[in-house]
Amino acid sequence: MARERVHPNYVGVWLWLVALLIASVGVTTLPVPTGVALFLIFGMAVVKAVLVALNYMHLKFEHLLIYAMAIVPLVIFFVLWLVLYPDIALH
Amino acid sequence: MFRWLPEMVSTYGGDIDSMMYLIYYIVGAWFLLTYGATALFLILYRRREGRRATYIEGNSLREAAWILVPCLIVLVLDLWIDFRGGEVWAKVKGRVPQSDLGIQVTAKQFNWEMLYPGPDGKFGTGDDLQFENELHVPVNKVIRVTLKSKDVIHSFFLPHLRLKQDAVPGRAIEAWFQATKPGRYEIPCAELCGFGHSGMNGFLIVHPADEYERWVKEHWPSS
Amino acid sequence: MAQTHVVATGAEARVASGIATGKMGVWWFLASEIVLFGGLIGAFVMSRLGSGGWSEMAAHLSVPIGTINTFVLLTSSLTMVLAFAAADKGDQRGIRTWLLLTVLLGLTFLIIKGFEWRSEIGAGFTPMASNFWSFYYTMTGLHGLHVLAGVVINFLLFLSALMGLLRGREHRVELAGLYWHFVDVVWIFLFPLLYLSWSKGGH
Amino acid sequence: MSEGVKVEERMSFFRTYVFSIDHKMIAKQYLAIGLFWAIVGGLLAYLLRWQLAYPDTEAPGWGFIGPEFYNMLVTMHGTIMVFFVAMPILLGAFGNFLIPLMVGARDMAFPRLNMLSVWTLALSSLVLLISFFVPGGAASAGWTGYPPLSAKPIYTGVNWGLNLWILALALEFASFLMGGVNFLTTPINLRALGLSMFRLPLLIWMQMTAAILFMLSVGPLIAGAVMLLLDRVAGTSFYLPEGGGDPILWQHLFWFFGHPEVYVILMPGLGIVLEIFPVFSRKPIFGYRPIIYSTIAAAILSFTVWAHHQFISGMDPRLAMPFSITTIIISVPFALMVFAMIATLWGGSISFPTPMLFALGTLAIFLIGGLTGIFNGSAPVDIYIHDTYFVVAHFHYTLFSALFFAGFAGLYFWFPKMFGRMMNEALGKLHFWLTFLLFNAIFIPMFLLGAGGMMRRIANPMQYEFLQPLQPLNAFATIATIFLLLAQLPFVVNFFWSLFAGKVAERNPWHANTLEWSAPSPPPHGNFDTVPVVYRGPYEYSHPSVSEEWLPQDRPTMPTATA
Repeated sequence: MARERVHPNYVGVWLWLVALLIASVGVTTLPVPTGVALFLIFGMAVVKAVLVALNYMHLKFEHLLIYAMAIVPLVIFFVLWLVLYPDIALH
Repeated sequence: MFRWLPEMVSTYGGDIDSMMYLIYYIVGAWFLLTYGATALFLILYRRREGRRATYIEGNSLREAAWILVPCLIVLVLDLWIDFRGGEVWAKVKGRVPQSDLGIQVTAKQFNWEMLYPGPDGKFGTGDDLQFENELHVPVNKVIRVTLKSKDVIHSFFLPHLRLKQDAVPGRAIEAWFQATKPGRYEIPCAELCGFGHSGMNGFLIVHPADEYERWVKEHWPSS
Repeated sequence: MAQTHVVATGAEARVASGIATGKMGVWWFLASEIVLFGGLIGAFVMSRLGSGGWSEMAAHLSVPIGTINTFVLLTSSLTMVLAFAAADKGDQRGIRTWLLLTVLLGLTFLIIKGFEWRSEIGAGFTPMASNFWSFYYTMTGLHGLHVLAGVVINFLLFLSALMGLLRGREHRVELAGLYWHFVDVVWIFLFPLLYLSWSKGGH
Repeated sequence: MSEGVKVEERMSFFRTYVFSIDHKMIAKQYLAIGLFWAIVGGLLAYLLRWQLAYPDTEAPGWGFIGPEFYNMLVTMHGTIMVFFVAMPILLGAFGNFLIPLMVGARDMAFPRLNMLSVWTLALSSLVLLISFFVPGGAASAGWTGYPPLSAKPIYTGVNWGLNLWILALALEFASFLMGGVNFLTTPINLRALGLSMFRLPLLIWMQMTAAILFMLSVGPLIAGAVMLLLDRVAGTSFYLPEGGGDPILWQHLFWFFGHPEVYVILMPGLGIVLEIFPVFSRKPIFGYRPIIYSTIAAAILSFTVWAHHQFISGMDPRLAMPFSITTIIISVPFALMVFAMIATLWGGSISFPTPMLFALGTLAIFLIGGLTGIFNGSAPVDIYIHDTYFVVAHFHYTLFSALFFAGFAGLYFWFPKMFGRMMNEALGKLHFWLTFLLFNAIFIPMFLLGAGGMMRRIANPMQYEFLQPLQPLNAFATIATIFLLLAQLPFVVNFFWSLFAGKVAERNPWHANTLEWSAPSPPPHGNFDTVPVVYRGPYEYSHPSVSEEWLPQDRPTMPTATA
């Protein structure tokens, strides 16, 4: 196994995560329309998830196949969402 | 195979039947072709002393064309079936046409409740009338059926009219039909709904216009 | 009745793809887990869009407690990845320290969650109270089970590190870490879905 | 390349036969579980067919059946055949046995996980078996378990039977998730030197595709099953409209998995046929790469077709046509595989031992299954034939071909490798012809019954005036079923007789090319004398540069190796 591995600044990533957590809770108190607030909150959740995946799960340094194993499932359940939307959410 | 179909007595049933025949002829042709080719090859190329098989990999485009071209034909035929099918689907399950009579059919374990709005044409008024398992309709009129269920999922099946639609609790699902021949037809439930599923059966009674008038007079004498 | 076997010890010797075998196994497992939680979250989101009144119910959740718990889980991800960094250097002491911290933070998350559940049930918000609460308990419960499994795995790793059994098998810390971070990522989405998206009205 | 240290070690009985980590023993354990459930599933089929042909009469050897018990029969027949016969045999047994051997590995990537997966299935089987004997009987809400019927005990009268059914399925899914990790990691990582992905036997591609499909589709159903169980035991209302739930949600979660699941079963079955055709045609498979590409295409498409099970379920009608189009278009990649099989025969030198007969039978039966699928896929036609025997006949033509015809083909083909002895040819051929003819005798009438409108899952067709004239067809199918079950006796005799007294098999009795044939028969723990090195693709038969008709993947003789 390759010993030479790059370790990103884990504590720095953690600081970002905590900052985003506080920010997303803060958004709920801002006087902005619901749509904007939801966009910001879930946008920040996505950023947090990507930070964890890229750095802590070190996807940044991974083989293409591992990327595929992380992304293909996302696409697949998104297909399910797409069909659930007209049938469950709008019925 | 489709001579086993029950007699067809609705306006759109013919479209559905013709779709079946279209697919029947297409897949029938493929059936004969593939079975014929397989049988032919099995006989022609059976093992014989002194003859060696031909080494063909079929990976080059030139060779693979033998299977790719038939696939292309399959695709074209598929799309033909899809587009013809789309029209028929839209006719049966798309927008319900202007209806002459609306009836609410509520399924429950193990009966169909047919609710008529009465002469005022509105549900929830004093002249509503409910019949168990009997659906009386005039011939050649567009009937709109609102399907509901009280407990589990049932399926409203009119084999002679080529209509099937699930009745789902919590939803009101619209369906329609226009019967073209007077008579008495069965309305079985087509979705497993419990121990009484088998035998959950109603009747559609299609009346000629005058006979339907008499039936209405009999049940709503005031009108 | 016994049989003589030729035992292969080199079964994992070849790595044709260049990805460590253990890591690939964990990732395939995570791929299926992504679809599991994706499907569950999809069912929740679509049901929520399709029915009214869920925001009022969600408003009964305590945002401060949820925030603290999110913080705990994010921090546990940090300690986990520091254990991995220690493992990479072969630093046994570091592995033990950071793994123990991760286990403790995981337990803290579960305990806080447990108290949260108790106070909610005490206030009459049982899983049967409404579909929002059914989804809430199912989602946090399924996630909680994953946290519990992670705590157990990390604790076993900690024990084997304590007994010196992890020497030469340090890559197991990385594998446990991948799972732990995935559980963290799930929570990163559950938290705003359940706690935060009510306050602006919505549905 | 480390070959691993070979250690001669005496293993206890338990480590050898019970808690074995050897993929071949695990495969045999899967086979045993699958064959056990096949017998149960077959007996259930006999009882339910009896009730249909001669409603409410005493079934010989059993007694009165009646509608309630009948619902349980159809539910458990479906559940058992799909989850406890097809998956254990096609994936569990053939996948486990062949993947390491065909890729030139000494075992699966995670042997202990492999053992855990078969024992999880054993536990799941036990739970399912117990469910027959709890008060109220086993599950009876259909193998699809549609709520609200399945969500409240009062609707079916079955309480613990259905809870245990859910539990057994959950354990079964867990088992095959663990299996799937092995099925994918092993071929990707433990391939022998020189065995590139495009030199893998097609069966390995099919097993990997099946594993991916399973692993990426089962998650939502696991979540959905937890919700169904909570509805039943905790009083929640995920699927109950009176509490704000939606029954259609389950149908989406179920079929999102359920349709890929069909291909999970089908792919390994087709893979077996694709292995056997070249061996007995003495010819390379026609279009190795196009087959792989169409397998991938079919896998991708299979995630976009599931709602064709719900055309008339009350789903938004605008969703029907998109799903109808994807469903009908998925016929293209499968058509390619069928054309490739037929083209493989062209110019071959074809012999007809039992495995080849069953492989040809698979092709013949699957073709009808595929062609009749077009009817079901067309949304307007489905309005009429949905939930009729047309559908029943269709999916038996697809699944029976993949499970039993391909399964038997594989068993007759790899029996010498599995057990070191040959099976009897005469009994095998008798078994094939009886099975082939009787299978068609059962299911061709069902197409006609379906065209006549006969609904699925009704216990007594005589209760319907429009079905009464069709009753002779039902009786005919039932008699054929009884004979089909009896026709399996030659196989049972052959299997056990050959196990102990069959002709001892050499390493490569069929003169085949793939790596498993260069291991001893049966292979010891660790499989190969030396780990093989691969020089070429798996189907180099009748290659012009060698005098023999076959050219094993690991034979280094040829000066210019073809890729």
